[in-house]
Amino acid sequence: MPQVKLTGKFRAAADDADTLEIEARTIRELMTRLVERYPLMDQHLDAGIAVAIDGEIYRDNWSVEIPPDAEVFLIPRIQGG
Amino acid sequence: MGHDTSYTDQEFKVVGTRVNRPDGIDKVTGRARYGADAYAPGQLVGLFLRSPHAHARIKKIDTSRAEKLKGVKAVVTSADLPDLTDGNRGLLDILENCMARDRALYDGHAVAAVAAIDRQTAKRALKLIKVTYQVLPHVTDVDEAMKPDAPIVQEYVATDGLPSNVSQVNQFGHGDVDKGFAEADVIVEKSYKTEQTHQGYIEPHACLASVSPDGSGELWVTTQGHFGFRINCAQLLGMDMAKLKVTASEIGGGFGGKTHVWVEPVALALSRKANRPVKVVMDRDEVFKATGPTCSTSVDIKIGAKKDGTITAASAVLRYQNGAFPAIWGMLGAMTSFACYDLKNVKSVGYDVLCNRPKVAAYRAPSAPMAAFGVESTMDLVAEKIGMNPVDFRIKNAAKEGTLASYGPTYGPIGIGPTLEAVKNHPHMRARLGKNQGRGMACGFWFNFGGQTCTDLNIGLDGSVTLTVGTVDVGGSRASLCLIAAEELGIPYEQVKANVADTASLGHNDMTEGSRGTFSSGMATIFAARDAIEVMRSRAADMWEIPLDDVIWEDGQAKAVGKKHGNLPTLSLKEIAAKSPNTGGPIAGHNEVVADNAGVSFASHICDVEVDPETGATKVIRYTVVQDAGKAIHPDYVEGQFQGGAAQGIGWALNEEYIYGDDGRLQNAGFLDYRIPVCSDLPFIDTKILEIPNPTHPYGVRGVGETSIVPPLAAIGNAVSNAVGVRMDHIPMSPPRILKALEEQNS
Amino acid sequence: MAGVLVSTTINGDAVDFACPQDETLLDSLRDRVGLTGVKEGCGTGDCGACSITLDGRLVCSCLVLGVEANGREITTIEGMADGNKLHPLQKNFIEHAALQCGICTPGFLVAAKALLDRNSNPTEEEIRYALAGNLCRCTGYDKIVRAVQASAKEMRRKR
Amino acid sequence: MRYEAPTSTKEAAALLAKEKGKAYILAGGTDLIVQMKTGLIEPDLMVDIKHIQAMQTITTSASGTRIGASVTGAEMGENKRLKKTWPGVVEATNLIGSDQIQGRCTMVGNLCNGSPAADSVPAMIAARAKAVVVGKNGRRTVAVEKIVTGPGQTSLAKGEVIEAITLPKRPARSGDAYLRFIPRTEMDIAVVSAGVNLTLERGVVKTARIVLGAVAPTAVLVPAAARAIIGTKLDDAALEKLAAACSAACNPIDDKRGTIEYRTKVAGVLGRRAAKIAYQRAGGA
Repeated sequence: MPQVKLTGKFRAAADDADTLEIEARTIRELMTRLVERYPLMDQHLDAGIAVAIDGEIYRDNWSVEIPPDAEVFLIPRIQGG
Repeated sequence: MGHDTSYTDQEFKVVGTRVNRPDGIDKVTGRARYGADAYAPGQLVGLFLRSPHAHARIKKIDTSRAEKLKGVKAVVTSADLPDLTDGNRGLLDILENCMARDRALYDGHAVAAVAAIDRQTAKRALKLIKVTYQVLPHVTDVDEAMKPDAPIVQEYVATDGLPSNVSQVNQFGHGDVDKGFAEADVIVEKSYKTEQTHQGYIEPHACLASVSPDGSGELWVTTQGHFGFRINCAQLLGMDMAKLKVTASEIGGGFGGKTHVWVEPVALALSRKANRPVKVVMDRDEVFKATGPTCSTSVDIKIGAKKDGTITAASAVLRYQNGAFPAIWGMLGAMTSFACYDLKNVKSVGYDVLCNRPKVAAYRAPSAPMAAFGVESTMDLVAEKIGMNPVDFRIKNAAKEGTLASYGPTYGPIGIGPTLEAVKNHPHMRARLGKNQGRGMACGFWFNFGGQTCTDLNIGLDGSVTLTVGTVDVGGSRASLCLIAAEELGIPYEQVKANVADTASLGHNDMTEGSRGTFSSGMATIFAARDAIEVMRSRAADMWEIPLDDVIWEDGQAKAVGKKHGNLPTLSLKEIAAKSPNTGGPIAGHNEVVADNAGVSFASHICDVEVDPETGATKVIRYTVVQDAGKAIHPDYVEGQFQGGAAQGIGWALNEEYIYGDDGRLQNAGFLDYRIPVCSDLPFIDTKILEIPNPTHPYGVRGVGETSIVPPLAAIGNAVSNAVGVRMDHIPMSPPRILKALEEQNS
Repeated sequence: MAGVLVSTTINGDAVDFACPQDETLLDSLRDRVGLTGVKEGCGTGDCGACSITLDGRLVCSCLVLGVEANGREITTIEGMADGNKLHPLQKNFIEHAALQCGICTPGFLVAAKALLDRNSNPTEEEIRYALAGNLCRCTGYDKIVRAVQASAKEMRRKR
Repeated sequence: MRYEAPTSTKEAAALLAKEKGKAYILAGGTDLIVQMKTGLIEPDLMVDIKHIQAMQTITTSASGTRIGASVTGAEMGENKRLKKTWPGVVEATNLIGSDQIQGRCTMVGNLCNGSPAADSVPAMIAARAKAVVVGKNGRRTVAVEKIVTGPGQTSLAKGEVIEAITLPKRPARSGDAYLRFIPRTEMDIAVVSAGVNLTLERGVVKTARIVLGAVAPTAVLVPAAARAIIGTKLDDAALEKLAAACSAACNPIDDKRGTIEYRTKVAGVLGRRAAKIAYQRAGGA
């Protein structure tokens, strides 16, 4: 089961948890499960989130598959110059 | 989709060569058309009335006399821009920034706009608009804004249920810093401040807006992302996105500042009201006062290390001034602060703080330079205390493949170690220094990102190739993209012509920001070209009447393979193109991709300065940039990015700053007193490109545009310290600040 | 606004335009003559993007009134190439990648030409000071100075 | 706005005297047009003096040098004789802005703009320059230091025009120099500046004038600084006294360009450095 680690403001939305175990095969499924468990997370999903899976950062592509024992980080979506 | 983005090691034929850019002749002959260079029949001149107060309630705006002035065709206030944002506060913030609603939130905040037949008339009309203000207390300093009794900038922002200027707090890191500091032999703790700077692009914001009574419209605009501008403008004005065609002009610099709408929605509103095209060109003082500079900051850094140089813990508290609207800049500062290092125990807390200053926008690797100034200055102090060479100290603690980044994920193959080794071995490090001269070095990090991208590639009857991209070319990316298309197709560079399409001609593309232009459009170009090659293989198979599997593509031509038809002459791209009408029609390739994993980027800079101890003036006498590019598609423009970022960082380090008076008004809104480096201020800037392939790009490309602005602040601070022995903790290190520090040291 | 008629020579051609008396030459050139290669970066003489020559003298066109141009000779970036043949500076700016966004390029070229016209063999320092009135925010000036050096060398050879 | 381009000084003076609205003289326009652009001034009349012959030339006679009011900085820099006689005055004028600005700016414009930080003014005052003023009552000659009375203010009456600046005949073994401090290497307004003009006799300073800019509402003549070096060979002790006198004469403000502290300290540094250059130019060791 993937270990999902939370940073920054996402911890606040998840009752201050820093690591969650969530069964999910894709980022989309992960997002769905997350909001089911923590409704406050919903506010961050539209534009505010990126997902790092084993070190690779995904911003928009929610179809990406999550390997079974992957390290997953939820990080804020960033802006650049 | 479905294309494999993995890096494959290959020999390049044209990628990596220094070809002439396709838009070069237009740009050296004055033919290239920028934001202010478009004209439309019957166009009006749009001008803005702006608040002279840092913070004021707008009690009344009387536009009646302006409206009556002959030649005035429209006057617009917030009443003409109703809130259509449906509870989306972020979007309402954008609208409110474009035109003040009940309050003016900073000096220069737009309160009204007029469209008139000429500039003189529009200017007179602005004088006839009467605004009744009730001046409110203001705050412009980030530390002041965090005090409990500070004036509140945005009433909807709260901390623990109480009105506050802190819009968010974000913490990153891992391990136990208390435990780590307890293990340290040496701890250095220091606070730093940096002042607000502007991107300082030479082209002011400009657009030509035209809205028809049927609700359709066109916008010609200088922007880093016309698709994003379309979304914002359509949403704010209640237009259909498909009915608003946005064309990106040539762009005269952006560096992040042209990723936001400022005047464009208002220009469209003026045009809609006047039913005439309206051209808006900002004056330079408006650019400084009312477009997005970067943050001013106040940061505290603490680093502990063992005598052998191992860092045991590092922490940072970072307070970033966001201007009058909530944003994410403190968060980014916290994410980037310790990204260069492999740390067991690390904690960064970023505060985003509102002030009565213009809305902050991204500025090249936004937020990273200020955090790096604090961290990299402190790194030198720790190295000094444990008696270790600062380069060796950094090498010992550098992040590497497998390091858990301080902002979360684990790194793949990265370039911080190699850039440091390159610095250590660079002849610059061994060059002799004279009196009052000193050398400093520092490291920098930027994420880089990709994003949504859509590209077309069309092959003409004569075999010439039109590459149509949707990412704005801010610094020569069309040359790089033509190189990539030529490489894939196996044809000469000159045979490809790249164009930036308007929003009606291509699917959505994210902004050119985050160092994504060449990375993401490059990836989409590779895949679009491979699509087109598949089409050409199939056409060749048809022309030869052989099975598709017996046709391969090599060196820009189709080759028949296999025993039966191995002796068929090859078919070139040109030959296949010429026959295309009879083999199935036009030949094209297309790709939509979310190009993720742009490959994190690291740089290490070396800098020599000479300080005049009697005046505090600092001159940069030698400068070297070492950065990982993954793969340099066009080395000239990669070097150009390195040099340009370094120059901006040098300006920031030494002289650039927003100076606000006690009245909350900006005192230096012009290029005379906002001092960006001039030609005689700088030496040649040496560059060294490292190529550590990004595993998730077919060519190994990493974004290269931003990281180069991150190290200079600290590199120069460290050099000044080594030159005259004072540790500067306030950016810019302007002559009065350096002289004061020298005098305090001497007394 | 009462306008006046101004008769000038621009890039060798006789050009008349009418403008209000308080209009800058920069605005006249761009909005009335259509020479939009002359750029506005600041309007206060601090960036050099609007550089032209007026009777052979390098000036910022934002600090000249349109009416002042009456009876005088102007050259702009549009007059720099000789037909299809680029000036060595133009060619070298492209070949040395001395431009990124390109907005400052016309001003730099006009100023660099003014320099090389009076000093065919400038030192690096002379080049840097002669171009100090032209701001570039993209390049850090490195490749610009190199392009000017290469042009000077090339032009000396041809002489 | 009305634009006029008279061909004589008298005509220019008459136009200015007659105008009921706000009238301005246009020479190089490098300050005036900026002020128009930024809305600081809204002229009703602008009188262009560049078509007046008497203002267009640099002439040298037995009594000294005369520089017409519309002579540009670039033209001064190209005049070898002027540069040799008055290197400090020329270098001060040549420091105004970029090459582009040099193509237009004038010393008289720099003076009449009334900025405390004007580069050419300390050098002119140090050189004992005089302004030739033409008005409806004829011509008068005024010491340059009497022209500016405060920031943006001059002693010129309505309808008066400066036609030229005159510099006195130069004794042998004289030298002048001007230095300013700016944060960049070019394109800035002086944060503090110093002009020095001196004459030697057998290597000893016989006469000297030292003037500071940007440290008070107008340029400041510092007789105490001159006294500190008169009679010396510019030894270190004399230079230190000069620097102290310069700093003591400062009455600056804190603003966006510099602090009181900074200006006071650096005025002494620049005074000392400029004196050394002037001394060398005068043939001192």
